Amino acid sequence: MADLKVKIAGIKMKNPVMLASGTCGFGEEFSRIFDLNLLGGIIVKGTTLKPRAGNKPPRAAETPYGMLNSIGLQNPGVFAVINEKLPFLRQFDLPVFVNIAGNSKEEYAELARLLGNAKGVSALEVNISCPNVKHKNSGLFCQDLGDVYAITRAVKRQSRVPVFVKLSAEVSDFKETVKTAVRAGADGLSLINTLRGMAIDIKTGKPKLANIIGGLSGPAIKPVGIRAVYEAFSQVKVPIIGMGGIASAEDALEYLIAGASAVAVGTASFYDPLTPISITKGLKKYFEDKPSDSVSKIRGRISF
Amino acid sequence: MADLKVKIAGIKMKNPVMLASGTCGFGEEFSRIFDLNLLGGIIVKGTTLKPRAGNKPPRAAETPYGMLNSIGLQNPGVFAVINEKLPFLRQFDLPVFVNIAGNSKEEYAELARLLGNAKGVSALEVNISCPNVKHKNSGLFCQDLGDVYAITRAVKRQSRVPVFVKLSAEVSDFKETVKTAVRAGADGLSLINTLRGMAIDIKTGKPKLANIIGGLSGPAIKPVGIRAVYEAFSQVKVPIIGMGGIASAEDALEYLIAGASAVAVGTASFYDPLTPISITKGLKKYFEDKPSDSVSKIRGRISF
Amino acid sequence: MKKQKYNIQVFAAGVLSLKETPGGYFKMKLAASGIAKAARPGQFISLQVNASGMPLMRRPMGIFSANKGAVEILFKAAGKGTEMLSRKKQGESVSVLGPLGNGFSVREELRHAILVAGGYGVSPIAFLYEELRKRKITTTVIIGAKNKKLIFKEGFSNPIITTEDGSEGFKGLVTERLNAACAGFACGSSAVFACGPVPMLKAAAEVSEKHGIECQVSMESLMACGVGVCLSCVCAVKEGMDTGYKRICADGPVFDSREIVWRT
Amino acid sequence: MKKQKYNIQVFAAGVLSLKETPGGYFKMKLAASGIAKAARPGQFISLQVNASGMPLMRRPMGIFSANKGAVEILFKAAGKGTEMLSRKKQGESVSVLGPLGNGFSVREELRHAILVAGGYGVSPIAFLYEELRKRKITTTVIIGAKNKKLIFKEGFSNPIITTEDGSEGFKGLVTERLNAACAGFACGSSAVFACGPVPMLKAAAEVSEKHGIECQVSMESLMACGVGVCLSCVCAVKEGMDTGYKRICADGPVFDSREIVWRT
Ligand SMILES: Cc1cc2nc3c(=O)[nH]c(=O)nc-3n(C[C@H](O)[C@H](O)[C@H](O)COP(=O)(O)OP(=O)(O)OC[C@H]3O[C@@H](n4cnc5c(N)ncnc54)[C@H](O)[C@@H]3O)c2cc1C
Ligand SMILES: Cc1cc2nc3c(=O)[nH]c(=O)nc-3n(C[C@H](O)[C@H](O)[C@H](O)COP(=O)(O)OP(=O)(O)OC[C@H]3O[C@@H](n4cnc5c(N)ncnc54)[C@H](O)[C@@H]3O)c2cc1C
Ligand SMILES: Cc1cc2nc3c(=O)[nH]c(=O)nc-3n(C[C@H](O)[C@H](O)[C@H](O)COP(=O)(O)O)c2cc1C
Ligand SMILES: Cc1cc2nc3c(=O)[nH]c(=O)nc-3n(C[C@H](O)[C@H](O)[C@H](O)COP(=O)(O)O)c2cc1C
Ligand code: FES
Ligand code: FES
Repeated sequence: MADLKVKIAGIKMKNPVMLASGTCGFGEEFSRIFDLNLLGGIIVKGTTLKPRAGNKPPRAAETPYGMLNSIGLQNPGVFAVINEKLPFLRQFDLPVFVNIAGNSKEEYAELARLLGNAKGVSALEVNISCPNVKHKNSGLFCQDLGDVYAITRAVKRQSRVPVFVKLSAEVSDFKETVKTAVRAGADGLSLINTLRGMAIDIKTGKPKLANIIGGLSGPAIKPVGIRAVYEAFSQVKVPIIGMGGIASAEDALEYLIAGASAVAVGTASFYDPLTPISITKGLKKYFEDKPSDSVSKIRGRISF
Repeated sequence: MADLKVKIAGIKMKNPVMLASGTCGFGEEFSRIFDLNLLGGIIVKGTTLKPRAGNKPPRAAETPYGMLNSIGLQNPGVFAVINEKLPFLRQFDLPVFVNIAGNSKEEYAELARLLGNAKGVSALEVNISCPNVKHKNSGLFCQDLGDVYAITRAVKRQSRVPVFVKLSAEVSDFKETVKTAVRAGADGLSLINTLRGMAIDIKTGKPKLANIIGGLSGPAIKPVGIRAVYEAFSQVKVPIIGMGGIASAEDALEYLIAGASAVAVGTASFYDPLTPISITKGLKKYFEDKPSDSVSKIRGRISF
Repeated sequence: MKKQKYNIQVFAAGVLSLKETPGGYFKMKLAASGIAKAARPGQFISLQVNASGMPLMRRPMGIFSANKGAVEILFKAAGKGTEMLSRKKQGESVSVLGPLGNGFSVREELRHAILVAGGYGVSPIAFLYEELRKRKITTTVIIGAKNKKLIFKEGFSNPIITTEDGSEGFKGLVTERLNAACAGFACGSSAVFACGPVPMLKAAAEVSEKHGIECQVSMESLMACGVGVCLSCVCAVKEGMDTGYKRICADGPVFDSREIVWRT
Repeated sequence: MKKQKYNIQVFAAGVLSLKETPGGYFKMKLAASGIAKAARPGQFISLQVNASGMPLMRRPMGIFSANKGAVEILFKAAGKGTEMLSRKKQGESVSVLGPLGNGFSVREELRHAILVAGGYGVSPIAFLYEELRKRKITTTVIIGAKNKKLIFKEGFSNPIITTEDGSEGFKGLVTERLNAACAGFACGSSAVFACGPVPMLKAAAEVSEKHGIECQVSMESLMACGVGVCLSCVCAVKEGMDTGYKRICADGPVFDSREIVWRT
């Protein structure tokens, strides 16, 4: 039996297949479809200090082999997450990454203090790349190297558990952004968040999203994700969770070879909730044929 | 008969449907398939001072509803373009935009001097967003606001014809980038160039492109292009040529409503060379049903 | 560790039959015994129309009937997805996810139900109608459409038909007929169940509320996941003093009309 | 204004027949009279395998025959695109672009042709063979494959077969047989025409050049456009003192072997 175990930033996982933030809630719904214990890990919905209602609907649109979303971080707030959501997840033998989002460095620090010390949290994923919330200059925090440094550092100071910084590929200097996060103390990186996009219904002339602009995800963006992971791997040594358009074991392998230590499934879970399970099966099969090989060995193993 | 005439930066076009740079050569090949006179305009292959052999093959890869390319600006150089390519295009009643690419501000200026005054050139499209050539810090010129300003200004000083600056959406501050180009004198914008991406053949472990990283184009990136055009239109008044994933009259209308004054077809011409013709037909049909409406009237007409 | 109950299935369901019906619908019968056993009226399933992934999202469809190992749906070829679905052949298979959503809730005390259907809303209403008949609850059925050609009334006995152009039944919208029905049955043991376009639901809600009758409306939205994880399908609801959002796929699609914040 | 000649067509071609053949190929016959009339051996067409746009790119296919308004291709179900193509039904249509490429060039003085085919390279070689027969040019045909099962030899009279495992004909690669053939026909009025995997083409080039015989090789590459506009399909060629790139789709697919810079 091929062994798919990996260890990222000290966290042991049964396999490298995780669920991406915002595409699996807090695990409850998918637990009605498959056994969450089969997952390598789960990254729960972006959590904010206060409960957030999220953006006005419509919040999603279908695009060529992808989708746009502008959920706007609807979530019950950090206290409900700690008191109601984490206890549910503690029933499973499953590393839990909590994705956090704030409006300021201080909010990120406070979230890190609360969640980075909470029971049942294996790691924090710091979302500084959400296109669905308005930051100071209506951009993403990760588009400003100063913010990347300051927020990562503030979170790192408060958190007992490893800190993964989640970045977007929509930056002018991606390699520098990656290095800045690691210099500030990031234990790992999550790559990539959605790309900012938009769609218009030509019949009504209205944007398909009430929020006008949203985040593009799904198979369409896979080449951008692969490129980001490859570039990050060439710059820094920390583990990378690769994501963006993963829908099959082949896609997962492509990310691992590009330099990911683990992968997360997002949009593909919507059209096939069993995607993570079939990916794990596919990886098992792949490594069964190559007993001397392993998930960690193929990391970054590109032939030129 | 619906009238599709448009005028952008003083250039009169029969219709708003152009061919995008690098996806139509210098017109010769497509002239064997359809009448180039049916086009609104043509934007020819990126032209450099010296002839360029381009990158090593393989130079293209298929991706989910898109493709990667790393042609690397193979072209015969500015003198061959002036002496051999432009005379061919002068046979047609067709605005010709010449896409120029340099390694420095000085090269762009020289190209603008030569082409911006050459017979049969209607406008220059300044490619400062090509992911397939190495610039100083291996990034794109358009990722540096200083370069955007300096190159645009240098080109503008030399060119007798209108100057369109072609940008990528892969920048940290897109609105500022757009404003910088216009402040420096751009008469129009071309949005968007490809997104940097990568694909790996998991069987061989090799990148699918010899150049490793290439540019992502095709339907997959349409939402990013629509967003870029919308954001640019909200910032500046100059005409915008919208491109990125246009494959149908509906796609073209989506770009026009987002704020484009004209559109260019790229990747779709590869799988269906008649795409520009069917788009023009589709637009005619659309406006026939709405006699009081026109291409220029629907520009930017989003209902909120 | 808690014993989990896997009560949402996803699998390739065989197409047992596909027929065109009056009203311009397609009726598709799928082999789906697990879903057939569990399904309640008002629940839905979500279908992948093309294994190649284009279109990307599943298409949600109300359950029309659930019997003997098979589930039926009734759909319009409205766009590219449903168009593709309408061209499936008997013997092919379609990936199905379900049963999804809460379904209508039929109180113990219910004695008379007023069912209001518009467009393909007639599909879950037909399932509910069967269920109510089994439970010996009397019904008034009101079916509205633009014109005669768009009417599907199979299986209902003596439905009240309203058409906007008067080509069948009463001329006009369902509102007036519903008003009359509510006037006749305004008491705690009746309820209105409505499924159709939002303006119809809103009107049904207003009429029912005016008469003080409970009204359950089945809402709809584009759905990316259908199971409650993506938060894309929400509708605005009154939450205490605030407006919040609930997921149509998982908290709905059926809501008490008084909960909904109708958008104008 | 110059009168333009539109000599590349793009249209929906009806599938007249589709059969499996020896060697594990599919032979598809398409209604394409314009292409059939214009096509020369060594040219190809490019097919859109799925109208939904997945896969995105057309698939290039050598022309196997061009007769009476129909064009035939011979293909392997190698990956997802050709797999889909192999499931087309008679009566369906496929968008076809062509004829594309330069084709083999047969000099006036040619008296004897040595044809070398590997894999689906046999398809354009078969078309060339027919053409040469019509022109009364004698031929030596050498077909190589891994094993007997992969051999397609329909229509050739007395081809020389080589298989890597010796299951049919000579054991080994085509090289040795080609060497013998070249030794027998080494003069200015013979030429070698090769189509198959790159290592085979390279070997054919080396052998021919050693014997001083002209050798035309048909190259291949992934092709985004097929018509010469995208520059994605290039191969390295000697250009004076330099190495340059030529487009396989438009400048080729057939090249004089001495022009090619073989990549190791
Ligand atoms: C809970 C629920 C139950 C439904 N039950 C039925 C049913 O029983 N019979 C039936 O015919 N239809 C039903 N629908 C609607 C059906 O899902 C849509 O008509 C279908 O998704 C349209 O897909 P398409 O590809 O054909 O259309 P598209 O080409 O995608 O779009 C056509 C139109 O449909 C709208 N649309 C697209 N996707 C959805 C979606 N997921 N939900 C709602 N509207 C959408 C678009 O905005 C557009 O106006 C139901 C929808 C929901 C949410
Ligand atoms: C000029 C020319 C003529 C050809 N003639 C024939 C023919 O007569 N019969 C035949 O069976 N095949 C022919 N081919 C090859 C055929 O085009 C490919 O096998 C086909 O494109 C693979 O598509 P797929 O989707 O099945 O494979 P994929 O799933 O895309 O890939 C399977 C394998 O094929 C390779 N491949 C993918 N696309 C191409 C492409 N456009 N060209 C070459 N290789 C590719 C991939 O790298 C991969 O190794 C020809 C190719 C060229 C360039
Ligand atoms: C509906 C939706 C909601 C998302 N919410 C979040 C979120 O709350 N926090 C976050 O960091 N990323 C969020 N993402 C981004 C995903 O985690 C992931 O980075 C992205 O979708 C790319 O992966 P995919 O292509 O597999 O979906 C969301 C994505 C989608 C589609
Ligand atoms: C093969 C290929 C070559 C290209 N070459 C150039 C180029 O030389 N100069 C340039 O500015 N853009 C070039 N582009 C980018 C296109 O002009 C266009 O901006 C981009 O492909 C998005 O449009 P599309 O999705 O319709 O292809 C090229 C694109 C492709 C696919
Ligand atoms: S569709 Fe995803 S939450 Fe309802
Ligand atoms: S495939 Fe485009 S130039 Fe050859």
